[in-house]
Amino acid sequence: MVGEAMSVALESFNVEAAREDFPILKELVHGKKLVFLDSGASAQKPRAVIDAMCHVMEAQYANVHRGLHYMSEKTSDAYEAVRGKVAAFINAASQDEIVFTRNATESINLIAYTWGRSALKPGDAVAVSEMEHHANLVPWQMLRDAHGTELRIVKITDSGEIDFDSLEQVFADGKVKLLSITHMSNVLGTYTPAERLAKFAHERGAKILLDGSQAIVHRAVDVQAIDADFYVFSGHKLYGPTGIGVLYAKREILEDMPPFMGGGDMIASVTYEKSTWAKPPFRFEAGTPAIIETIGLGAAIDYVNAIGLPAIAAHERMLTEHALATLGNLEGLKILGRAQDRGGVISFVMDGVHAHDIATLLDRQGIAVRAGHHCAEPLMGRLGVTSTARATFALYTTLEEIDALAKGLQRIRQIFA
Amino acid sequence: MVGEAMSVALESFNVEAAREDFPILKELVHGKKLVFLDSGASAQKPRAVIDAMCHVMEAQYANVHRGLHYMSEKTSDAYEAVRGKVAAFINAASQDEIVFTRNATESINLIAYTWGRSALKPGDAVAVSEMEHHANLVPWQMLRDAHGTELRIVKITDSGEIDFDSLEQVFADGKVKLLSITHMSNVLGTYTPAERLAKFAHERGAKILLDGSQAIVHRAVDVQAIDADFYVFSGHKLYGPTGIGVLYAKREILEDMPPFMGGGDMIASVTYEKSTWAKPPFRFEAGTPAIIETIGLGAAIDYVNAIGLPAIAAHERMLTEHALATLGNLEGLKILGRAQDRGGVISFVMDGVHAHDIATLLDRQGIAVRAGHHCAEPLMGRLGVTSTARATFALYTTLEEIDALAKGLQRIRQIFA
Amino acid sequence: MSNPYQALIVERHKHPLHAGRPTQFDAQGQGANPICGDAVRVYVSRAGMDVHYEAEGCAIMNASADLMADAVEGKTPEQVERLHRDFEKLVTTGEENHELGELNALAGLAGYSSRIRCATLPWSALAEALHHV
Amino acid sequence: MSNPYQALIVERHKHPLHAGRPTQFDAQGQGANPICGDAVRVYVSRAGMDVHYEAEGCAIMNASADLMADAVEGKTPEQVERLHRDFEKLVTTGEENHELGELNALAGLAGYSSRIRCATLPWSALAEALHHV
Ligand SMILES: Cc1ncc(COP(=O)(O)O)c(C=O)c1O
Ligand SMILES: Cc1ncc(COP(=O)(O)O)c(C=O)c1O
Repeated sequence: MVGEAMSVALESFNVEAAREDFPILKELVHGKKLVFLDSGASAQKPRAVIDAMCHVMEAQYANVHRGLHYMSEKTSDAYEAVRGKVAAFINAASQDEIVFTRNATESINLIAYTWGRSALKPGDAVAVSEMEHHANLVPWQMLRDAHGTELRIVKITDSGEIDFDSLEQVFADGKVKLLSITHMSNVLGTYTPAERLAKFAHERGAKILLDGSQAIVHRAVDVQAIDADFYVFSGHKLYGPTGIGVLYAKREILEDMPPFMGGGDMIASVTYEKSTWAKPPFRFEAGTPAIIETIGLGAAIDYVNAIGLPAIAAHERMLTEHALATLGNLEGLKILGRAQDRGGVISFVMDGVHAHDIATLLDRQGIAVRAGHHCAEPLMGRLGVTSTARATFALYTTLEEIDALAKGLQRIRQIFA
Repeated sequence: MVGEAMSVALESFNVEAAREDFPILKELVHGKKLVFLDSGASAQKPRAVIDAMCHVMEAQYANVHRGLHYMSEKTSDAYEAVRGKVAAFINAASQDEIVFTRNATESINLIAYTWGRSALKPGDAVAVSEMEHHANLVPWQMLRDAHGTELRIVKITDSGEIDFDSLEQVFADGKVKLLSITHMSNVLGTYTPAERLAKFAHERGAKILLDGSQAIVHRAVDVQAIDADFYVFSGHKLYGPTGIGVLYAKREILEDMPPFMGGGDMIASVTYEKSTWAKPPFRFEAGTPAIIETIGLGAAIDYVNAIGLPAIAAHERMLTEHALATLGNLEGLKILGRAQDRGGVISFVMDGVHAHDIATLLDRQGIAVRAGHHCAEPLMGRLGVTSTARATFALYTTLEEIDALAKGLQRIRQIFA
Repeated sequence: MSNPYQALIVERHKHPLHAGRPTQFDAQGQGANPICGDAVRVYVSRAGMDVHYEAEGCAIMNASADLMADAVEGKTPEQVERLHRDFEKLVTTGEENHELGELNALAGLAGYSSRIRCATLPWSALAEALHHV
Repeated sequence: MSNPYQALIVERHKHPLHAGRPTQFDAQGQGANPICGDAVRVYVSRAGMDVHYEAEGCAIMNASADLMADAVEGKTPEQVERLHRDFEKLVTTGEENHELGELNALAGLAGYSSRIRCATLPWSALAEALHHV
């Protein structure tokens, strides 16, 4: 978004008003105002989400599906309505393409266990990039070791973007049947060019899986425009509860996928000899689902929609630009990654100061950042570091908080000088 | 529990006071007072659970593990403390034997996918009973079809108890390596003799898995006294939130189990060539866990402990005896199962009236019961019915509610007479 | 939610007018809901749309089958298709439609989404039968 | 939670007294935390418990290694084991223990459960080394 549209979006968004929606932002930490810059790990929850979950438990709860009584009917309706909300949120063609899981990690594992072991043959290859979260690497290693598929790595450039030459090479022999790639790096903040990657994969007879765990929070996603075969994300990073994640897959792919877990709700009929499976999405949701959390996710999507992703994106772009400028000026501090298209995830290292010390010392000033390998160990190797500190921005992040971070980092530098 | 102990427990328990803890019990349904007799599908939540979950989201939330800041430390501590609570609740030897899952269904699938595919060899057999929930049947069918194990069925007697002659036969050739069996039937209310079954299995070189989904709610469980190898249950039936379940397994078994899902938090280290796994229980908890729900489960356990399972068991025994007597007297109504040792789960059929009609007509009087096959289709065949209506009791159930049920059933009988 | 057990429903469940397998018919179709064991088989005679059925299920399904047989008598396949559509709308929205006559007795189902399939199962079976004619 | 970065910690991190691989030693042990890349190698000379180390990690680990080397100098293996136990207690409970001397500078870690391992890693490496002596 640029120019006029962006300023309109910005004007209509009042961060101070939005902060009022998040009770936790009033908390003190070590006697200091909480400056929460770890939303990329998990976001805080607005009142609307908390209230929606309380409401279910206080006034409208029973197990879903097949309860022939009022509480069950109402709860089932509320639960299934969220499927529609999620479908609309990512512009899926049908709500039957939305499978509820625990988190993005389970979504990817589900694909690896079911589609991976049925649609892929030993010798077929899965390609991932150098900047994947372990959630989009380890399941493919496990598939490799159990099923005989190959795992290939697409390189990134020094700026932290997909290296298309490497991509060409990885696909050259025609063995790659799945490109599984992050839509936004949780370390470098890089957005990957999803539509271009999808076209690239499809032209070569491969499917594409996008790990939208980070991307979904910051920009509007349109799975049909991207032409994604699979898209996954978690509720808890999208201001929703823990315990609920999403797997989107095209209907015809889901239809052909065998089930993942067996149990109640995922069957059509059961005899000792043979069970037949329910249609998607139910085939993939065995047992009592995360009812309360799903309804909480629905409230989170309503909340984000009410503010509007364009407004959120504009606000976060402003924050990111400010942060890159401010932190970029600090002596001895190095920001990792400088992709053209990037969002509010900033990793950095400081000369002579370990990332863990940065995190603990910032914490004493009330500032929460993450430090470590961010579940992306191989990427650390690529970047030549063992760990980084990372600040991530949310809709409730302010310019003042970024200034506080900069000041805090300066102080740390003095301590270790 | 008998005699004196029982009356002491009963005296100290005040059901009306306990009902005050459950906000939903004040709701009206079709203008009538809600009579919720579907707790066996999922229980209602006490204020303490709702408050604990709200508190996390309002005042103390961040992603767990490896966050080096205050909110993450505090949340991690609260999350891990629940592991200890669960361990104490079922008397596990160590909290490292407690793995968090989504629900009992996932717990069983996890065992089938990991232990089942590594410790069992093609040709080995898994034995289940005729009264299993689909959650404890379908995963073993899937294992059979994928891995070449055999699935054997232990018969039940006409009273709805394990048939030990059949059990002997099933084990006769020494091929059975796992007895996977319900600890309490969700249809017949039967408690199975867990200690005796464990001894039986162990003497024949087999392990035992107990599906405690129903049992855990009504009686104190001691996995060491039972000598259970695996024990599973869901939080949502234990007055806790959805989205959180438990898998207990003996430490030496967990140590040898390969991981289930791959991703963050379950690894020790990751390179492209090879990842190494974290120790149990973390090896089995990939990705961001159900943090808020786990803390909610901790509050549910505290709540149940505060009342005390002996008091709950005594109350429910009184309810069950009253219900068996009252419903047993209704003309045209037949209660299924008459095990010696049984709890507050009562399934019944009525001459000439389909269970679905019973459920809908009771609902119009505010009474919630479940109708259908209760995710136990093969058991329906054994009982010679296609579906049953089922009333289940919780700590907040009253004698008056059982009388209301009886009256409602009489009215239905009149309509269809 | 209004009462899905109108007197007419109970009446037709107890005393159906079109139940039983006819000695002659041109096509049949069936429907089953394994979840509750509901099962229905619908028989169609081409001559002026004459429908019978055998049903094993709840009162809602039985009555719905019987009222359906009434409603489609003498209709063309196109008219039946139209009725089927309107009936689905009736039971999902609860809005009565005077063109549906006695079928409106099932409008009370609208609040019970898990029971709607009981009412529509005979209609699916009929559609299958007509497909075979 | 009190400050885990006492002046002494920063000082020892910046100017360690026992860092570096000695030319002669009797045994070594190592510790690593793949999560943050912390790694330490501890060298022990039998003669009167003389400890050196090479560390690559955060200030807490580096300083802890250096203070450890101070604290164990001239001690018997049994005394070292005892110190190790007391030190673990110090950093988990935060309760100072005057027998631990300067090691008490790490008491502030107690509120930071995820950092405790940084401080105890050198001690595990030392225990491993002593096991090999
Ligand atoms: C005996 C039994 N086993 C397993 C389950 C499955 O529980 P969940 O749906 O919470 O996984 C249930 C609950 O329906 C049950 O009653
Ligand atoms: C890019 C990316 N992928 C996957 C994940 C895993 O998400 P979850 O832990 O919710 O499954 C994360 C979050 O940590 C992430 O940032």
